[in-house]
Amino acid sequence: MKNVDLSVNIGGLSLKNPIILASGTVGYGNEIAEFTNLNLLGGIVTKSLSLKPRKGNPPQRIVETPSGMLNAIGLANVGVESFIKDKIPFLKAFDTTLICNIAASSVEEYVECVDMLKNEDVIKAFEINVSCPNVQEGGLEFGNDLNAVGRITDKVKSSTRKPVFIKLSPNVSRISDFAKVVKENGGNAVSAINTLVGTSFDIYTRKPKIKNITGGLSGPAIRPVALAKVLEIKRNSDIPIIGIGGIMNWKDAVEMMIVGASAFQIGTVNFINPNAGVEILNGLISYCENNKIKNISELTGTFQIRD
Amino acid sequence: MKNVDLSVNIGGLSLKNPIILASGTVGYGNEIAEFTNLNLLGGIVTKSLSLKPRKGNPPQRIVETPSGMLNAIGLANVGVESFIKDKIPFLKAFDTTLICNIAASSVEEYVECVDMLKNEDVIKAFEINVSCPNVQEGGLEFGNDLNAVGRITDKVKSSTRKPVFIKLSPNVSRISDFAKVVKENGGNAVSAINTLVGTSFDIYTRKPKIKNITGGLSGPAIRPVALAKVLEIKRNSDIPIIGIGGIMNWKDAVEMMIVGASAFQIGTVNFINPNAGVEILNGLISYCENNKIKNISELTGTFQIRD
Amino acid sequence: MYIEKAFVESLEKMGEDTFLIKVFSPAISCIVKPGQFCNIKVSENDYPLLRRPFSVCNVDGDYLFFLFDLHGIGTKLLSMKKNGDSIELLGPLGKGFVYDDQYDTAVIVAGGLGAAPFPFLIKNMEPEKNIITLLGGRSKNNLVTYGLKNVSAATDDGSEGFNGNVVELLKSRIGEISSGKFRIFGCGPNPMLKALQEYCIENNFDCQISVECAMACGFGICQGCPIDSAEGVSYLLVCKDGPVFNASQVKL
Amino acid sequence: MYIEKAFVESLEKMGEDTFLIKVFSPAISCIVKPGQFCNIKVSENDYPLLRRPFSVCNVDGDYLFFLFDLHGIGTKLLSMKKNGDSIELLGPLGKGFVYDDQYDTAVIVAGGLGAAPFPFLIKNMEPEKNIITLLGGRSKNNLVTYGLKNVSAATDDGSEGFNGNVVELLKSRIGEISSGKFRIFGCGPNPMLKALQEYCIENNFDCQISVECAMACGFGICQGCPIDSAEGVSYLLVCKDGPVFNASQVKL
Ligand SMILES: Cc1cc2nc3c(=O)[nH]c(=O)nc-3n(C[C@H](O)[C@H](O)[C@H](O)COP(=O)(O)OP(=O)(O)OC[C@H]3O[C@@H](n4cnc5c(N)ncnc54)[C@H](O)[C@@H]3O)c2cc1C
Ligand SMILES: Cc1cc2nc3c(=O)[nH]c(=O)nc-3n(C[C@H](O)[C@H](O)[C@H](O)COP(=O)(O)OP(=O)(O)OC[C@H]3O[C@@H](n4cnc5c(N)ncnc54)[C@H](O)[C@@H]3O)c2cc1C
Ligand SMILES: Cc1cc2nc3c(=O)[nH]c(=O)nc-3n(C[C@H](O)[C@H](O)[C@H](O)COP(=O)(O)O)c2cc1C
Ligand SMILES: Cc1cc2nc3c(=O)[nH]c(=O)nc-3n(C[C@H](O)[C@H](O)[C@H](O)COP(=O)(O)O)c2cc1C
Ligand code: FES
Ligand code: FES
Repeated sequence: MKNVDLSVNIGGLSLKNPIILASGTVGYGNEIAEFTNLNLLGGIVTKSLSLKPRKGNPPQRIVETPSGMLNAIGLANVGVESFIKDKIPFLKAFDTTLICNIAASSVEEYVECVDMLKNEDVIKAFEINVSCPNVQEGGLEFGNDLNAVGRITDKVKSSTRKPVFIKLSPNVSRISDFAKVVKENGGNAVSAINTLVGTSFDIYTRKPKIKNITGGLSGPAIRPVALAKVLEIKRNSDIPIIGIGGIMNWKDAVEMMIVGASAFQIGTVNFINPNAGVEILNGLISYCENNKIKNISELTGTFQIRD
Repeated sequence: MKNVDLSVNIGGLSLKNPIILASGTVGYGNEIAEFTNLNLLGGIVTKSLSLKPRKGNPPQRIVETPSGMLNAIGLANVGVESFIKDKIPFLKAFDTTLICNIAASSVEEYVECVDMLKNEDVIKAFEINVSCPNVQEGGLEFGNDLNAVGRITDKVKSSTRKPVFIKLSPNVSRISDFAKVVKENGGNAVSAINTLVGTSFDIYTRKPKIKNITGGLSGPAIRPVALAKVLEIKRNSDIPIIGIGGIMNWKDAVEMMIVGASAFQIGTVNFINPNAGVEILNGLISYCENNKIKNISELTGTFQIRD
Repeated sequence: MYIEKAFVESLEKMGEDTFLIKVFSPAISCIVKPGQFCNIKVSENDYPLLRRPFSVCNVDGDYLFFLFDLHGIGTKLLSMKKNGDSIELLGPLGKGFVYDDQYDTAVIVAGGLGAAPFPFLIKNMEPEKNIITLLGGRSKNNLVTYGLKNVSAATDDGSEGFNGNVVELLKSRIGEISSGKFRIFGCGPNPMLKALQEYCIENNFDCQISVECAMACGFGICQGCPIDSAEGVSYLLVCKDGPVFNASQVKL
Repeated sequence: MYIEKAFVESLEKMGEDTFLIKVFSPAISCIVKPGQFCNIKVSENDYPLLRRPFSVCNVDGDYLFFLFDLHGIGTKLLSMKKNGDSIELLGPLGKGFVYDDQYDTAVIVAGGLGAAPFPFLIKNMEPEKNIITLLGGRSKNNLVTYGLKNVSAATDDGSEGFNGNVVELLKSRIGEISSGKFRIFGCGPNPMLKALQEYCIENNFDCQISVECAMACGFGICQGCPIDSAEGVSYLLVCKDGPVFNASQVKL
């Protein structure tokens, strides 16, 4: 590790390295801690929290697709209160940066959640989920509406001094327009991307394989789309980007940084290899050493394109 | 074959079965005819034709991705004139339905192309490509603009009595809004979907693997997205749909029909198995026989959902 | 819990579409308990994407056994393994059977490959327990008796044993069984488990069932495997709270 | 052109990362010509998605040989084939070498696995032709001489033969070679082919080169494999118009 500085800064948030575990793919950290050393990772994002606990969608919630999976968990979570009481103590024990992801169905509710959480020292930043494809209210309605995203960014920013990241939906024509609105309204970074809307049906029963009918597509299948969205944002805005989508190994992570990400999140891969974060860490170190990269942040957005 | 009626009708166009070879994935039919019996298939769509011949994009034009591929061919084609002179004679020899796909950079150019082609008897319908992600002019600019799609539909419809299908882009928030506009302007059906915008970079040179920087993602990776888009159109409009995206075998084809497609196109699979169309045909016949389906058109949109 | 690369020691065909795979897995084999499962990576690349869950069927020293049926791509790849190939296990996962309390007769009710977790359970039971295995299948050829004890068969087509399903067989034998203290252990397809559950709840029989459902992670981080708890307020997770539940604990 | 399921007869390791696979392919083997290739499906499922193009390296009766280097996922899977497994060939594809006209000496210039198409070419040449093979590699261990004739090596690190690249070796030997009528056949990485092409065009040497590029279909329907024609107005397709071109015909 000696010669490589892996630390990154995303809109005011410093991380010891750019590897972050994505929302909804690590629960609240306790189970995955059995398989990996969370202390080695840059950060961890909580499952989306809502004001009240949510039971989530009825089963079946997931189905495998070619090089991907669909999920419609429906934001099952313990709610803000129980999170503070039951989950934070465990998370405090780790030497990694905690980012709190929040989902809500109105601007006021986002603010209320942030208000309840902002005094918890262990929470270093907020990631605002305006892009969950699997719930009725909120979710994609916000994610597809420039004004709503602007308003949410503005209100949340006014209510906390911690960095605020807005997690964007890829299910739009021009994601960079949303990044710009986030920037204009004071957001510190964007997380891109959330899942793509997809579905799958049983050809004998003719029923959707997922009870919710549609779900969110994640995994390597969406990596080319995620890379294109991050690149589009990078070429049209100077807001910092946390790249997400289909990262399976250190090579994918490097690619994500090259197209514009200051840090990145890994999601689906945790289900298959809960130690992936640490393996990516080791891969990044070797890559940097072999390519004489002193600070990993030098990589961000260094794509070679003649515009 | 005895007991199953495979014929379908899509907005006035009758096909002997719902299997159509997709634009850009069969050239003009001659090469693939060495591997498969085109006479058995429902239809074939030409590579997108433009008024003048197009050289297409410089190499590298394609790259494999997890369960998918990116292409940026850039609408390389012989142009309308040479198509009429050199390609139609060969295509006339086949007992399958010819659909002519047209790409252009202005409304006038679409109309001009159609004017030149509409008197060719062998052409039974037009598919208007408003969704190519790989060219500067036209392409996605149109595909993302409701007014443009409406105008193009209207003008093309006014200039020919043959059925007109509009090929829609998936790179939008609500594809069903586009389907509605097509319907309102007299379009006979929509083809959905074209490719998703994606990219991929080399982590050592930091250059895009595809010279055009971004390309269109196709293949099984996008099937869940294609199914969701077709379902969305079906639930919001009654315009007939030609389903496209990631179909590899007869099961995928049945799934596509269940979510709403009256017919379907196969693209990328032709590169891997140029006889896929015929194999799908045989699979559909068995499926219908085993499930007591007399007319395959009964399948269309029979998803079992409690709304 | 470990992620363990396990070398294939043997792969045996046990029926038309049924295979028994034996792998060297010293870390997991020494801590696994009957009814637990492993989430298995069947290929060395990223396809298929997800692991596949399989009950630990048996343990012999450092070796684990899995009994599986051909289903789709994952089990196909598993069935093509050769000696010396490796698979990657994540486990042991979930809560297994509770089987060491006070009852005299263990009644195993297995539908098809629902028999998978029982050889290991049987092996671990105190020798003084009486074991009766009721094994159901569509037909004679679907009955795999590997590692089972004192088996009575039920087939839908009557080609072997009792003509009917395995829960009906249980009912027909319940007189004899209920003369002593007994516990029922069930595993199989959902409709069978549902019938078993109903019957046991009605009659207040002591019954544990092992259920299956689609899973991504297998250890509680994806929330992909909910099952209704009997009270109905919240979901339980099949992978973490199960796969073995008291029959009265869940809604199927 | 056929789609042919071909059973693996043997797989031999020829170097650190180099393999020679022999498959039973009676339909393709009897019509293929030197310099043509097959597009190979390396797995029985949809992953990896695309076929992989490989030059036909040799033909022996009903058997085809392919010589390949480990590169990524496709060649990895190919290298894991066991006897009796099958792969699916699509071929023969493309235009091969023109080699039956009037010249006395065939000069084969191969860079690394660029040697792959030449054993079959050599086998098919009229016996009266004189053959000189110049084979380049990074180091001694990268030289695979299977099926070649009259080989002189060039290595970048000087560990065997000429110290330098294979085009330099050609230049150093050209006096001897150009004393008669000769034709150069080149295959290898693009930079090497470019150097070879330049040299041959400058000196007006008769030269055919076999080029590689990313392909999807391999037979002309995807337009994925363009190469600039020397005149520059239009593209040629590597899969259909090539992979063998006259050195003066294309821009590299
Ligand atoms: C706790 C548990 C224990 C199991 N033990 C055994 C066992 O011992 N022997 C055995 O043969 N099978 C067992 N199964 C079922 C086994 O996991 C599936 O048969 C297997 O995943 C099918 O994979 P596939 O790729 O062949 O099928 P595909 O249909 O291609 O799989 C597609 C997806 O669906 C999932 N899936 C398909 N069928 C099932 C199913 N019945 N249950 C859960 N997920 C499914 C797969 O995991 C995969 O994600 C068990 C399942 C669970 C949850
Ligand atoms: C006409 C022709 C003949 C060839 N003959 C041989 C041969 O005889 N022996 C041999 O070892 N190799 C040969 N190659 C190169 C061979 O096709 C690639 O090494 C192989 O496709 C790599 O696949 P992979 O999955 O291992 O690599 P990956 O990097 O995982 O492949 C990813 C994608 O890139 C493509 N690709 C990667 N490298 C190349 C390449 N060098 N050329 C073309 N496509 C590439 C693959 O086909 C695939 O679509 C030939 C290529 C062509 C075009
Ligand atoms: C099972 C599952 C649950 C998820 N839950 C959430 C969530 O609660 N909030 C959120 O913002 N994103 C959620 N996501 C999206 C991921 O954080 C991530 O954006 C997406 O999966 C793409 O990354 P990947 O391809 O690495 O998985 C979820 C994803 C999965 C697969
Ligand atoms: C190499 C390639 C070239 C294509 N060219 C065209 C085209 O010229 N016009 C068009 O409308 N669609 C074109 N398409 C899109 C396909 O017709 C189809 O919509 C898309 O590939 C999704 O289907 P698939 O997943 O079955 O390939 C092309 C696709 C590929 C892969
Ligand atoms: S399978 Fe992931 S929580 Fe149970
Ligand atoms: S590889 Fe498809 S046209 Fe050449």
